[in-house]
Order: sequence, then C-alpha cells, then structure tokens
Amino acid sequence: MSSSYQRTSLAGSAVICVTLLSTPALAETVRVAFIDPLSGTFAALGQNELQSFHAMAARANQEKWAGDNQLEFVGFDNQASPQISLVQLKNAIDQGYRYITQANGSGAALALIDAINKHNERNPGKEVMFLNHGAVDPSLTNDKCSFWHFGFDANADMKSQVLINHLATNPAIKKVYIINQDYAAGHQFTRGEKEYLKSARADLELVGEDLVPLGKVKDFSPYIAKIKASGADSVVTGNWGTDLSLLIKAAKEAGLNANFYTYYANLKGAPIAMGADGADRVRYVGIWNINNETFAGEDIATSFKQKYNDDFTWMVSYSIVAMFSKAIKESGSTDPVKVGFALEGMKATSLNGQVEMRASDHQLLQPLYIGVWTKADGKTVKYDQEGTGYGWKTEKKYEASASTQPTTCAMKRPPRS
Amino acid sequence: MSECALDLRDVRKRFGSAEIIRGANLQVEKGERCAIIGPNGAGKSTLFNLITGRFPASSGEILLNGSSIMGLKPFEIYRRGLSRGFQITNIFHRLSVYENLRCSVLWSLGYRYSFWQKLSSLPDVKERADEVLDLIGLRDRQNTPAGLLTYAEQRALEIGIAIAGDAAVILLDEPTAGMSRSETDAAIEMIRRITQGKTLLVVEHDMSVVFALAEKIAVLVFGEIIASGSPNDIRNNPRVREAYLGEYSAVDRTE
Amino acid sequence: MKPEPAQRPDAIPARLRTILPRALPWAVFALGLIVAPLIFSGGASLSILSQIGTMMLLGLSFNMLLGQGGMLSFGHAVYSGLGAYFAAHAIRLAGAGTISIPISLVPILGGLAGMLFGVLFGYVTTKKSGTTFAMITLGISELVSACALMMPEFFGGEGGVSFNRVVGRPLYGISFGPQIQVYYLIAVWLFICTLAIYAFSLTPLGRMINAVRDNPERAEFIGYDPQHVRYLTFILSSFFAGVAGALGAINFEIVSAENVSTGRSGAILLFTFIGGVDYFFGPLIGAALGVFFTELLSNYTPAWQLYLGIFFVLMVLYAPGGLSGLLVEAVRPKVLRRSILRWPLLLAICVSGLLVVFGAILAIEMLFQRSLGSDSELKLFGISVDTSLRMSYVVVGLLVFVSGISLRWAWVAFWDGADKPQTEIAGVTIRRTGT
Amino acid sequence: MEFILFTLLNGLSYGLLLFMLSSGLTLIFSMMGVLNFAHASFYMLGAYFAYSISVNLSFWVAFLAAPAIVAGLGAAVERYGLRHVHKYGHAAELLFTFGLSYIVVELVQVTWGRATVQYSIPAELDGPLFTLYGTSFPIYRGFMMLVASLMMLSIYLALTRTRVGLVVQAALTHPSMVEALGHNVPRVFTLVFAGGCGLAALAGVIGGDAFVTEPGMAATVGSIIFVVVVVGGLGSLAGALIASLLIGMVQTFAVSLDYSVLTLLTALGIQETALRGSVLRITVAQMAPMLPYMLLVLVLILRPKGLMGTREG
Repeated sequence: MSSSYQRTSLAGSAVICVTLLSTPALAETVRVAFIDPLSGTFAALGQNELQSFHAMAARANQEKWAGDNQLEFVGFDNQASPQISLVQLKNAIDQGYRYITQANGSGAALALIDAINKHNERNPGKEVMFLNHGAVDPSLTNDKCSFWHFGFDANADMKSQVLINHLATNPAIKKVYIINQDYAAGHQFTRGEKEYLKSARADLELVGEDLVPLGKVKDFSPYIAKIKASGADSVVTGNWGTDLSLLIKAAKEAGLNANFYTYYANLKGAPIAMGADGADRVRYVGIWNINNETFAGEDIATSFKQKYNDDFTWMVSYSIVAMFSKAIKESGSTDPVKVGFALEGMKATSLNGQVEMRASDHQLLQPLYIGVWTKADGKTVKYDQEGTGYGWKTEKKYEASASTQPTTCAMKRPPRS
Repeated sequence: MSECALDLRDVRKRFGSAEIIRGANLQVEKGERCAIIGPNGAGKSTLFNLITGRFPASSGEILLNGSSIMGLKPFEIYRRGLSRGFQITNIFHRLSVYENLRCSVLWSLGYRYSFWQKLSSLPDVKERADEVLDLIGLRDRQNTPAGLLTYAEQRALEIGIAIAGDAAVILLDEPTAGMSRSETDAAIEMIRRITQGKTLLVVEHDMSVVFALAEKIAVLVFGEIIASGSPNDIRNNPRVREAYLGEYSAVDRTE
Repeated sequence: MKPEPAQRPDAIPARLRTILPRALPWAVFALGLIVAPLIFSGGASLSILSQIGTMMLLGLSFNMLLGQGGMLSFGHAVYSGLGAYFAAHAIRLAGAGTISIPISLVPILGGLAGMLFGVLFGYVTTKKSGTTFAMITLGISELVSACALMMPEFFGGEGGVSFNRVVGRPLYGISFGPQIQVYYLIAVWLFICTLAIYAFSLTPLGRMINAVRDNPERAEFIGYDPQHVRYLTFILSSFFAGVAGALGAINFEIVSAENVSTGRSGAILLFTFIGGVDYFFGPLIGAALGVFFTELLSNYTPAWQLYLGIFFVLMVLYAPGGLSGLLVEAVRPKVLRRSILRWPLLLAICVSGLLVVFGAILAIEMLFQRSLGSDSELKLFGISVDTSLRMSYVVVGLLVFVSGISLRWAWVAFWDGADKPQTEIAGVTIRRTGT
Repeated sequence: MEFILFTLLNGLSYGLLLFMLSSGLTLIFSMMGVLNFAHASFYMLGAYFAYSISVNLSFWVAFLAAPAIVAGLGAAVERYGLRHVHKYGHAAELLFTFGLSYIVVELVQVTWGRATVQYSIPAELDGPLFTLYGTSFPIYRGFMMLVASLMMLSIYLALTRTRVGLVVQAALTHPSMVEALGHNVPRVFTLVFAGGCGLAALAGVIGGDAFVTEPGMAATVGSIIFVVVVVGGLGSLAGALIASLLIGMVQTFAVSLDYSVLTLLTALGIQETALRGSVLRITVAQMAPMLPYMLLVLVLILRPKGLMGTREG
C-alpha cells in the first residue's frame, strides 16, 4: 500500500537509502503509520506534521538514534474522520505495521485506541502501539488509558492548569471570560479552566462564558460585544482554526483591549490570520517555542524551513522520535510490548528540556511554554511565524512539575514476555 | 335538488383585481351530459379548476351530490366521486400507458397507500386497467412510456386516466382539442361509450362535438353563465345568438 | 377476452419461464455476496466489502427518494446516522446486560430509530418537493449535525459512541467478533432489504411515488395526496437508511458525529447519482465506486476529492443516467452493432479517451505535488516529471488538448448523424424532480 | 444602552453581508430556476482573487477587478456547463453546481494553498469609525454597509431602469412569459448567472478581509444563504433582504441571551437536578448560530412560500 504519493513525498529517502546500504543485515526498518488528514481542509496541517516526522526520522537514522534500526513514517490519510481512521488502521495492520501515530482530533484518537485495544486482545503476538502526537483529551491517560497508548503532548487539563496559573500571576487581570467551542473538547476546556480559576487567585472573577458551535460562526462581533459588556480584561479560549482567528480579529475591530490566553494560536494558519491584530495580547501555552531561552532546536527549524519552505512547529515529533528510538535501542527489540515497557518511566532530553514518560498513565511530563505574540526583533523573538513578521516571545517556561497532575488510570499491562 | 350531481351557486373568482368568474350558476343533474361553451377567455377552464379544487373559489357555493366541496383539496373532491381530464395533456410521462391506468384505478378500488400488496397480483386492478385500455384503444401501446405516445394517443390516455377511477361525475376539458376530424369522431364515440350512465361536464370549442355529445349546454361569457338548457333552447336563445353563437356558422351547419 | 395462462395446458412451464428470468438476477446477486469475500480476502478488503455492503443499502434507500420519488435529499445521513447511534446505544446496553438483544437483530432497531426520525422530520420536509425539498433537508441536516456536537450525552462527543460488538455467548460459534461474520451479517441484511425495497417498487404505494415524481398535480386528481405519498415513502426510506446505519455501526464498532454530518449526506447523493438513479441496481454500482473513491483512491492521491468532483460533474453533463444508464445503453443491440461495424473509430475513442484521462491525471497530480509535496519530482505510471518546470505543464496541457480534440472528432464520426445514446428518459426524470 | 446599539449595528452589518451573498443567489434562482449550490464557492473565489490582486496591486483594484473576473468565470460556467444540463431540468442543474462546489474548493487549495492567506483590510479603512463608551465601531464595517447599500441601490436601478433589467424583472414573476416574448433567453441567462456570481464575489472581496480567507470559508456560509433565500421566499429580492436582516439580527441578539429552558424552569421554582445535564441546559446564546435553521423549519411550516414569496418551490 506504500502509495505513490506517500513514497514520493517521503523525506530523506536518499539518506535512508544510503544508510540502509551501510547497515548490517540484522537491522530493521521500523515503520510507523501516520494516520492523520492528508487531503481536504486539514491537509496543510497534516502534511506539515508528517514532514516534521520525516525530518526527525532522517536525522535519527543518520545519527543512529535507534542503533542500526531505521525509522520510517508513512502517511495514511484519515480524512479527519474517526471511522476512516479505523479503516486506515486496518490497512496499516494488514501491511504489517506495529506502530501508529495520530494527533488531529481526540475523536479519532479515542476510536483508534479502542480499536487497538480490541485488536491486541484478539491477536496476541501481533500487538500494535499508538504513539499519540497531539490528541489532548485527558481521558486518554485517565479513564481510557491503555498500555498501548503513549501521549507525548501535554493533555488539555495540563495546559489549562499552566495557562490559568500563568494568567493569575498578572495582578492586573481581574475579570476573565471563557469562550470555547461547543463540542466535547471545548466542554472539557471550560470545565478545567473554571476549576483552575477558582483555585488560582481569590480575586479572579469569572464574568462570563460562552460556547460557540464548531466552525459555524462567521461574525464574532456579537460575542465581542458581550465580552465587552461583561467588563472582562482577559479572555481564555480553547478555540482553534477560524473560530480563533475570527474571534481575535473581531476583538481588534471593536477595540476590545483584552488579553487572549489560548491553546492553539500557534497552530498553522492562525498566526497568518491574526497578523498584527494579535500583537502583544495573544498568548498560547504549548510544549515548545522556537524563541526559547537557548533557542534549542533552531538548527532543526532552519534546515526544515530550507527543505520544506515551512515553519517547524511540531516539536512533539522530536520527542517521539527521540524516545521511541531510545526505547528500541535500550530494549534491543522492535516489538511493541518490549518497546512499551522500555518507554514506561523513560527520562529523556527533548527540545524543551527534561521530560519523563510517566509509567502509571503513559503521559509525558514535560516543561510548558507560554509565548506572547510579538513583533520579531532579532533578539528575544528571532524567528517569526508564517512570514508575518511576528513571532512568539517566551514569557515564561514552566517546568514539568507545574503541570503534573494525578491520574485515575488503572493500567492493565501485558505479561513481560 | 337531491338529483343534482353538480350545483354551482354564484361562484366567483378574482385574480388580484380582475374578476374572472363573476357569479356562475349551473345545475347538472345526475346522468346528464352537459357542455360548457363560450368564447376564448370566458373562464371555462378556470371554472373547471374551481370545481375540482385546483384553485379556491373567492365566494359562492359548489355542491357535489348535495354537499359542499368548497375548500376541499383536489384529491378529497376526487374521493367524493368527481374526476377530471385536462386540456393540456397531464399524464405520468415516464410510466407506461398501462401503469398510468393502473395508478388511476388504485384509489377507487380502495388500495390507498398500500405497500404490503403486490400490484401485479391484484385482480381487480388488472381487470379495470385492461378494461380502460380497451376502451381508449391503446391495447397495443400498453408498454410504451406515456411520454413517447403520439398527441392523439396522449389525449386518449388523458381521458382514460380521468375515467379509470369510475367516478360518477366526470369533467373533460376540450377532450378533442387539436385532433383531426376522424380522430375527433372516434373520440366522441369513445366518450359517449365510456360515460354511459355517468354525469359528464365537458368544455368544448368544437360545436359539432358539443351537439353530438351534450344533452344540456351552458354558455359562459365573461365569467357569467348567460344561459343553459337543451341544445335546441340554446340554439334559439336570442341572447346567446347575440353574444356568442352568431360568430359561429358551425351551429347551423350541424343541424 | 384476456389470455388466462393458468388455464392453458402448458401452464406450469410458462410459469417457470416467467419466474426464472426474474429470479436469476437475485441468484447472481446472492452468489456474488457469498463469494465476494472469498475472492477479496484479507482484513482490510473484508472491511471494505462490508462498507460497500452498508453503502449499497444506504444508496438503495436513498434512491427510493431520488430515483423513485424525485426527492433530492441533502440530509439522508441524518436517518442512517441516528439509526446507527440508537444501534450503538442498544449494543452498549446489551453489553452491560441491561437489555437482551442479539446483534443480528440490532439492525431492526436501527431501522425503527431511523423511521422514527423519518416520521418526525419527514413531516416537515415532504410538504415540499423539488428544490425546496432539497433546501429543507439541507437545513435539517445542518441542525442535526450541529446538535450532535452540542449534546455529548447522547452523541458521545468527539469520540462518538464506541462499543464491543461481541455481546453475550456465541451462538453456533457466531460471535460477530471476526470481520467475516460481520460481513455475512451485512450481506444477509443487504439481501433481505434489497428484496424488500424492490418489492416496495411493485406495490401500489411504490407505483404511486413514481406517479407523484412524474406529475404530482395529476396524482391529486386521481385521488392521491402527493404529500402523503412522499411522506410515507420517506418514512420507509428512513427505515432502510436506519438499518444501513446500524450495520455500519456494527462494522466499525463506533458511531461519531460524522455519521449524521452534511458531508456524509452529500456523499450518499454523489455516489447514488454516479451509480445512476433510473435503474434499480444503479445505487449498487454507485456504492462500490464511492467506497473505492473514499477508501482506496484516497490512499494513492490527495487529489481524490477533486477526481470525485470532476467525475460527478462529467456524469451530470454527459451521462445523467449514471453508470447504470451508460451500461444499459452500451449493451443495446443498436449500439453494439455500430461498435462492431465501426471498430476503428471505437478504438480511436478509447485511445484518445485514455490519453485525455492520463493527461488530466498527470496535470492534477503535478499541481497537487507542487502545492503539497516537498519534492518537485513526480513519479506516476512509471514516468517522472519535474513539477517545477513550466515546460512540463505545457507538454501535459498539449497532450490533453490534442487528445481531447481527437476524442471529440472520433466521437462525432462514430455516431455520424445517428441518434446519440438515449439519455432522454433520464432527462425526463430529472426534469420532473425540478418542478 | 451602547450594548444594544452596537449589537444592532453588528446585526445590521452582518445581515447586509448576508444580503450581498444571497441577492445573487436569488437573482439566479428567480431567473433561471437554478439553485446555485456553488454560489458560496464564487464568494470564496472573489475573496481569493481579491487577495491576490490586493497583494500585487491594491485593494481598490481588487474591489473592481475581482468581481469582474469571477463574473467572467460565472459566464463561462453557465455557457459551457449549465447550459448543457439545462435540458435535463433544475435538479440536474443543482447537481451540476453541487459537483462544481467540490471542484472549486480543491482548485482553490491547489492554487492558493490550504492554509489561511493574509488578506487584510486596507490601511485606509482600518481603524474605528466612531467610539462610544469605549467601544469602537470599525470603519470597515461601515464600509461594508455602504457597499451593500450601494449594491442594493444599483440592483434596484438596474432592474427598473434598464431594458435587460426589465426582462429580468419580468422573469422574476413570469419566467415562462419572457421566453414566449422572444427574448434571447440563453444570453440573458448567461448575463444573470455572471451577474449573480459577480455579486457573490463582491461579497467575497468585502467579507474575505473582514473575516478570514481560507478554503473552508465557502462551507461556513454555504447553507446559511440557502436559508436566507428560502425564508425570504424563493425569487423575491425584497424577501432576501428582509430575511438577511432578520437572520443577522436574530443571530446577533441571540448571542446575548444566556437563558435556557432550565433557567426558565428554575425561575418558575422548579429545581430538578436531574435535568441539569440534559438538553434543556442549552442556552439561546449557544444555539444562536443554529437559529436560522430553526427559523427555516418554522417558516416552512407556517408560511411555505417564505416571507415575501409569491410562488411555491
């Protein structure tokens, strides 16, 4: 099934060929099925993520992160649909894939892990593992946790916690408005944010909250008028895509001088839509910022930009490739059971610092960044995003402890063969 | 009054500011064949549309077998025993001739909206459809899609659909329009045969048809029925002669 | 007066003679359903076959509206999707032991749920026909799909409702765990429902919905309320849609908001139309092709949606009878004779047609490669093209242009004054639905 | 007070934008009976062309040129596509445009990329028009309203003062008559379709930078404009205007209503915790963007012709 476009767009194929020739016969090529949207509206995002994995894999293979084993990421288009994700999972399993990775949409992630659990139960010895590179539903590492799932992004609650606590450190902020998209993830954000607001600072007041239907609203000015009327000085939003950019644009238009605390303002597409409108008042919480304290990863970003003419933002690909390689090397196996046990509790250094894969729920504990949208100045904001002339200034880096949360996960593990 | 199949009392219809039917009064007795004649634009087709519920009348009263059918929908009126044909052929184009007729008999035979019976195993439907097929002389065209029939054949089918349900009162709107002489004669013969024992109301331009078919004639001029009676009465009615018949030498020719 | 076959001495052979040709297609269909998984084995192809099966049923139920009733619905997924949700909840409850229902009968439940919503929404939508009907169904579809996201209690939020289809103890070794068992469950239901839908077309209501499609006004003057005829048909169609939805749910073991989405409804419409709405078997072809587009072609090219769109538009333009219409046309004796007599022209049509397709695919792939890919090199059909060179586009453009002209010439020469393939009947269908 | 004023203005401007979008659709529908499913696609094309032109030349060139280009495209679509399926009837035309909308969105993505493009408001129209109690009303919104009003005026003048306009207008109420009178109907069709697409594109030029220009933009307005057209009454421009404003207002005001059935019940003294998680908790504000669809269903039940409609669909 390794299809024509998958093959042709495979990054670093030359590198792979060269290194393949020079490796001993024992070495394996570990293929990972990348199940995310590669056609349709979300294709830009999916392609960028896949390219990130290609770039990371090329680097890992060249530098032998996984010993003599090679990593290969192959795209499977899930058309942003949970059901087609399942079909692609079956395709991948049919073709002998033992690892999959997915990010866009917790719906697809939940469907995938559910199907993988069933598959592994029904097919012992042919287990499949899910390396989650961005689905952030907390239930994935709580009530629905599974040995076969590893979450490499920080989940929604962890991000909410850091975002709200960071907001609380600004004494000028008194009144907060929460606006999220009207679907499961948005409801989750609202719940988490309200909870952390209560505990963060006594005089923080929640002055209003709204849920907007996903992708249905064209004109956000009524919402802005409402926020304005509530007297809010800050807005917390888990919106993404046009629901985020339209919100920020409408705020700028109406002269609403509130701060925006977001999760997805650095996601491909949002920066360009926001442009100067979001300057100095839009913040995001995320696992990485290229303009970090040491500019760690700038070499990767530079070569990525050269090769793909696109920004490297999908740092989670680095964490996954690094830790996955390390697990293969340490366990001396490419079997998901062994790799899984090797990943549990693994400590590693990623581009954002020290990270640890918590054994109890397979949630990666890692530092989080708060960035603020600022005009690139060549010093603290060396790199802009999407050619806008604006980039993210690191306002604060929170160590992993700031977002470490208890888990309700009761992990069922396979026998260590 | 009870023997009146159809009774129109001061029926009026306005379209915007124009009053098209200005107080029509007409009684058609059971079993009578009545023709409505009148110059172009007199409102004959409109009157038909009012009777059959295609348009709502603005005022007045229409009684079918003694009870009012004002404000009823066409299918409700049909279910009370009044069926009609159209001037502009109005058939089911994609269905075969046979299916056209089968559809037309279903309601009257009480099959309503049945989706639990097989159409082809309903003997009474088959019988009646075959009967009508022979009546309208389209036996050898029964499997042709109605849309592909010749004009005269479509007219015959049009009449067939109207009479298939065996309604007691039948309205035909210019059944012979556009037909050749010989086709017309055949059509008259057919209509006469199939409306045996029924009440017939027919709109017709062709005076030969009118006098061949009708036992009673009503003259509609400018939305008003100015006279009605036996063909002889009408022929001799001075008002009719003045208003209408004078234009037609055909009246005298058929004598 | 009329011939009475039952009274003739050769009555029994005559009966057989009429029954056999009627039963033959069904036997072939059943046989096809039975042997398909033997030909296409392997986990993924079984899953594809299962999907085709549910899609076929969905297409057939949709065609009760479009083909038979002239109702162009943009919201058919609402009924299949809601049927699927109810089926999913039922299986969950069965799994928890709250209720007891065998998996093989869950489709009935899904059907009833679909029907329930057909009763509810159909009342509003079938008040109108034609274009207005299309727009109301679109509106209802938007409403339902938005609610699906807003009410995670029932719709399960982003993750949808997932469940384990293995419920209770296996009966005669059938647990519906293995895909092959699910396939045969779908096949059996598909066969039964296809029979039922076909039988519907032979009933008084089934015939009247054709009449209402052709001429709703005249239907009123033979005693029928067209609105009611449409409404009843709509309800029945929703039932089969619900069955299809439930089968899909069992196949995937998950139901999510996409099942009721407007996009899904649009896809049903596209596939059914491509298959052809004038023939009963049209939607079967459409379903197979549709699944091919979305599930298989999407693995090979990110441009699959563009291909689907272009294919659809070409069908509307040149073959409104769909693939089934083309098929029936192509095997007409007149056309076959002409094809044999003028085989060089037919060959020219095929060759230049293939060249046009080849060139168009190449051009589209080049454009997509340029907009999405990282390399400027495109490898396709064993050739390699540099998509960064302007020259490549000129060459491909010329190829399409020249072969297009020769295709046109060969086509005109082939028919040469003879009446072109009949699309008239199909034409009437569509014309009637519009007014 | 200023909240109500601004909400009013917001509703009005949004409603006018909806009208810009739906007027073309109504014109095309009235004249040709074609429900142009790809109408929103032409809106999107307008925005993208305007983006390309305004980046290379200026916004004002784009303002004039983009609608003209899209109108040209519309004419081509009518001449080489729609006209061929015309003989198959309105549903075939609808399906043709339905397929077209699939193609356009893919072509846009191939041409301009899948991500958002940076089509921003020109500097001279950026900024507040007036500020009241700290809330500002942007110039651009005013500009939007101005353009929509001018467009409305010119449609009115074109329909009542020009020959073609009179033919078109006659077709609004008596489509078959126009043909009977021997006008070159195909040419009028091409003209009307092109004009309708041009109007959609103009809305795209104006809306593209006020909102976001991205490949999903057609889908977000696609179905709402059908709602406008049906609610207003098929074939009625005045109806489209009223429906646009109504929907603009309803949607805008509804956002400020944080009430649900549950609040009502609570106010009536009914405290039922079991209901808290149910459908009843959904507030009017939450449902705001869905209200137009409910309005659609309601209108069709109560007044099937639409608010100002003269003929049924």
